[in-house]
Amino acid sequence: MSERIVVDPITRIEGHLRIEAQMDGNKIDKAYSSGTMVRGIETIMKGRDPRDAWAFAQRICGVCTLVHGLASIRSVENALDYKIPKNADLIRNLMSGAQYIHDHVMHFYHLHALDWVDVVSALSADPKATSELAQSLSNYPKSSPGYFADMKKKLKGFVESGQLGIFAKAYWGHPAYKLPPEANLMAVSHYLEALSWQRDVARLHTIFGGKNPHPNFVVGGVPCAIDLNSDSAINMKKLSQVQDIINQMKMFVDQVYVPDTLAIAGFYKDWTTRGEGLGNFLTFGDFPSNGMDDVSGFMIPPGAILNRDLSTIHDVDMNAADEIKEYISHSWYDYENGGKEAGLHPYDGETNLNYTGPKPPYDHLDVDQSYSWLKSPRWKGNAMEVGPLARVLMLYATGHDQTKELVNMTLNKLDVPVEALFSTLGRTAARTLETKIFADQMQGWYDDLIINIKAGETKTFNEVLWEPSSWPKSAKGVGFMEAPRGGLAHYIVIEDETIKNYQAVVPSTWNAGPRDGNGQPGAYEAALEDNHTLHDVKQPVEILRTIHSFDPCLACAVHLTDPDGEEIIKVKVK
Amino acid sequence: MSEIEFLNWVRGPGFQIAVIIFIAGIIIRFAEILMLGRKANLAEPKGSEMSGGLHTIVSRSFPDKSTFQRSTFTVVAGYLFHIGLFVTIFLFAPHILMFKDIFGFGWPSLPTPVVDAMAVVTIIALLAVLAHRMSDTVLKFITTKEDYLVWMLTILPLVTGYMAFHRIGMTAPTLLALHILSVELLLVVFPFTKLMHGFTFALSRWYNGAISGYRGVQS
Amino acid sequence: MSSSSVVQFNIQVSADLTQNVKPLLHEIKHALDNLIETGQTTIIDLRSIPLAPGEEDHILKTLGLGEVQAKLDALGLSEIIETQYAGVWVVTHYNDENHIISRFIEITTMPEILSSQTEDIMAAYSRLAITLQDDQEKN
Amino acid sequence: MTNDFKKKKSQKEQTFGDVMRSQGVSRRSFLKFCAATASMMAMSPAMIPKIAHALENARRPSVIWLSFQECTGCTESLTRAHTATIESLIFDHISLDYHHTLQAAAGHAAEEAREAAMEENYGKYLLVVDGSIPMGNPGYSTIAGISNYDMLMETAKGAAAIIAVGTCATYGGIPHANPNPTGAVSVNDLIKDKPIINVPGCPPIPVVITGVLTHFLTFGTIPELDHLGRPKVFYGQSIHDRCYRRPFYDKGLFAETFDDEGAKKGWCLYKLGCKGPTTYNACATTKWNNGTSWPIEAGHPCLGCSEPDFWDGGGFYKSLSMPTENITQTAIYTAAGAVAAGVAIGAMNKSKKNSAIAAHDKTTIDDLEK
Repeated sequence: MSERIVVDPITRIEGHLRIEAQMDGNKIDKAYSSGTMVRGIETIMKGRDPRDAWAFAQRICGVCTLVHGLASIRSVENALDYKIPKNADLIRNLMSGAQYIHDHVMHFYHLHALDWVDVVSALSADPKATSELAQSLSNYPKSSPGYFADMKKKLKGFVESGQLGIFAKAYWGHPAYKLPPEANLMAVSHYLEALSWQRDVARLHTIFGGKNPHPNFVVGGVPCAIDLNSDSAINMKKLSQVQDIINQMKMFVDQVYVPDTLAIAGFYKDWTTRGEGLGNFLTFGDFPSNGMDDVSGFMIPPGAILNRDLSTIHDVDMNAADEIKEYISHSWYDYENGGKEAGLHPYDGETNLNYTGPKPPYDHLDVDQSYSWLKSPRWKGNAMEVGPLARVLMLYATGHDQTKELVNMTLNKLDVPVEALFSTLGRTAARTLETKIFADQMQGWYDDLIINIKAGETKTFNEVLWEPSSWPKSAKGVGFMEAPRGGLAHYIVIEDETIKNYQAVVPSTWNAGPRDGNGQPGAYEAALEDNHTLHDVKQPVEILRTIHSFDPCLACAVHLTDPDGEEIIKVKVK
Repeated sequence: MSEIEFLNWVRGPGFQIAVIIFIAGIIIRFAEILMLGRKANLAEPKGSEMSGGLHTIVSRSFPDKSTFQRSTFTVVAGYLFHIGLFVTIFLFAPHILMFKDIFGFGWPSLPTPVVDAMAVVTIIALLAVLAHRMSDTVLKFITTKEDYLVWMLTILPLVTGYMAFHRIGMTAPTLLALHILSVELLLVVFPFTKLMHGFTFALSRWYNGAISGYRGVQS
Repeated sequence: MSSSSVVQFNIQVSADLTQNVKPLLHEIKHALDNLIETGQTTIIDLRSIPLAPGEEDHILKTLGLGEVQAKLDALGLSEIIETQYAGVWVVTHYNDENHIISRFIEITTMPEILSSQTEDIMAAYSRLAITLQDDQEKN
Repeated sequence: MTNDFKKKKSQKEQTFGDVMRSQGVSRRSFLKFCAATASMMAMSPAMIPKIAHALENARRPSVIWLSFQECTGCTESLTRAHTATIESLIFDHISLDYHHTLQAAAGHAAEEAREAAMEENYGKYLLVVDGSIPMGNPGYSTIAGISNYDMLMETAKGAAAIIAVGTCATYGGIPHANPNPTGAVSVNDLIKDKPIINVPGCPPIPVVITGVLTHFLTFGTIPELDHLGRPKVFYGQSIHDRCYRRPFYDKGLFAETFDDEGAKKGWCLYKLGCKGPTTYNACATTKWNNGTSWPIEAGHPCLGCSEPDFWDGGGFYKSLSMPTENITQTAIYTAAGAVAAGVAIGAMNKSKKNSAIAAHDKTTIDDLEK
């Protein structure tokens, strides 16, 4: 029997992910992705005030710290047909855009970079040559030989202390690391720069939402009032802070993130031919200019692309009973209606915990049976990939000028064909490119907000449907958005002013979910099965590269809900 | 049980239990009183029962001169703590929010410092009333255990409320929970003790006035 | 000399602000008195006071600028400013990224951090000694 | 080899003061650092000399950070720390030997790093935990095939102290919220024989996390704790008591909705459900993200996230004085029931009265004399 290798924990991600890979010699034959943690937030939300839902939903994930809160309030607003003021939409766009920029940069440097960058190799870099390299790539001011000499000195002192801390036991020196020492030193320096930069730009959330992580939201608008004459509201001082942060974002993305991605990618062009995944892509659409009801005003259009065919964009209906369905053939759940084989639309979704995996501690999962806490969502029966690559392809396919320009520039620079997009590296590059698009777009939303305020329009909250007594006896709605990791939809059923059912269909379930009943793998699994040869099965850095290219975020992906309000889960609660 | 769990309990199930006993108690007591009925008055009415009744409800809220002279202390202290209770219960902003949550409507509140001062006055008045009761031989003689209990349960919400507002002695969640619990105790015993006069006073005054009114005399 | 004749505050505290500004200024006044009477210094950590938005600016504006404004370059910038009230200093420490990491009001004749430190003086002495020695050897 | 090992060892024995000096940091810089540290740890500036002395001799402790049923918000929060930045923490203050989200190694290598750190620093390392532990079924959360419970117990054994970071690790948090589907519990529900510092919050304020870590680094001890195991310096006073909007509460001036006149002027958020009066945390003084703002300053009522069971507090927009259950409905149902009961009891009383009246005729003087 061929070897089965296990990578658990997959580190530098959010949440608990396990990959098992069935090897054929040194090549991955079959890959299995398993989410190994469940909390049951959807069950916990039942019976509560829908206006509170965002706070619970937000705690689904502290990395995508904003998106579940936003999707949640949108679901309530959609259910109640609750209109929000223009300013609230703009502030939400600014906050969501800031989330992209913050999250993508952090992912690239702190979660992904160490798959490509060898920290130990950086110690043999020449600071002067590093400086020359950096200056040839961009005009970022922190690029003097002295700066890199200091960085090298700091790193050296750290390594020589003998306590490597977070850098201990990594695969340093692995032949798959191909950057010259100077590029490694530059990247490690930017790893640290980005840590400090992200702290600053996260403050945009704090200004509008009071804190980050987990900024505050409110159904019907945003909690922060606007009053230029008050110390205690959004005033000129706070707005100029926002402008400074936007400038800081743009500067770092333009001068550090984009050049670094292109420079590093140049050394890893072999990664444009592997890790493709499904070839099916899905977006729900987001960033309204005219409210969530006007899809034509969305910056990111909704749609589905099948089999890499960019010429046909299929329409997506969030509410259609036969489009989005979740399956549990290989998940540790049970359906009351339909057993293991059925697929249920989120409104009718149900999830009853049924752990049938091996008793911990265990070595391997039984992948013929259930092997994950994630479900397998499918769109019209197709496994789909969501996320930056899906969005960039959608923008590219629908003729978004800036996207076309950026994609073509990247392909030219790397000298690779358009098919290179469908790969591990393509996914990572798409994330960088969309960050650039968002960084530019931030200014537009900010300017619109200023124009509104100048015109005397300061409303940020619509109180008309705030009191639950003004609601219909029952209502249901979907709150969807494009989260940094992909299309996200929260489904809510409201009855008697409380939550009757709640279901989140999240990016990581689309990407990281297990096989369905037809044996159709999820996006992670498919990507790993595409042309992955491991140099050393004991140091599977190749697996990390492809998995990290999706920016895994697992906490969100585990479900637990039940549509009938019956308590099916029989767990001894301490 | 953590203090927040305690607070959640008194704001949730605890309050519910108290309200159920309170409302059920009041209604049953009223039903008992009303259904016992009055003997039909066979005499020719010489005036209006209604106007007489309404008149006494109002007039007996003010002491006549001789009562005032005879027991100035009782009247003054009694008025003080009754008015104080009214102000602290019904004109304090957080309390109004509670009523708003239950009844669906609210009313304007008094500034917090005014309510705070009133609470102190009320507590002092209640203490004085107790001192008076215990020092006056006759009063002391006719005082039952229930009277002490009722006094205790009346002053407790005031004291705990004052402590909760000023955060004296314990952590804020505990103080708030104790305050709410003390109110719940008061609600529970309310219908079954002399506290019931808070509801029946109008009925009894009306009854007295109505008799006089029927007879055509000034009550 | 009584303290009240030394310090004259003429500030307008907006009714809408918390009452943090006024007590703080009173505290400074008492600390000055203390400095005069007993020579005892006082340090107030501005980050330990719950200030309303805008209040910190208000305090700094009220204290104003005096005769001394010093800058340190030690693990990032530090600003040491004597306010218009002699003996009242505002010490602001920044980190390498120019973020304020702490801000103190010190009531003293001179903030400690301005003085040369014994350890640094000793290190300086040996450095200078080595330099001179090298110089001698070269010649 | 032996020499190398010795050399390594001696470097590990280096104190913080040694490290600073070897990096050419002047005494003046060190003093400035101590002043900032005192401020971060919410200590009186009078403590600065003591902190300087303690830091001189402090050693860089090994830290193992375990993540269980969590959302990574606590780690994200840690990375937002401005004072004692995450970089300085990782490079200068502590040796972060195991941390899922940040460490380079993965899979077996990651687990090896944890085991190595435990072995080398047995009895001395600091264990940080975020997330709750599911007791309903070991399969509800596993890492490397090991259940959370087993991993916690194994790692806790050799820890000098445990820091439970975030409301999930300290009180069970959101997984523990009603009906607690996975049987989630907190660290101190399971571990009784180790000093545990609770740093609650959803997430905790970054400087509170780094402040507690720095306190341990500086003094080698745990700070003074309150009755819920929280460091008193950060959780000693309620949000309400230190809130800049408190004067409006005292005056009875409240925001009624999110963008009315009161909201714009910064009036008290009590009526919008603020849990500040029952919440102990440092938001009002340290604020968030380097003093940028905090929830109440941004116009949203405090959720009360550093208190146990705050998720089950009856609604984030219900004022503390409001009952958490639907009392209107209770009252209506009760009234309906009571009317029926009252009528029944009244009827019983009436028949009693009537029979008493009927019996009255038969009463004789003899009866009265009985």
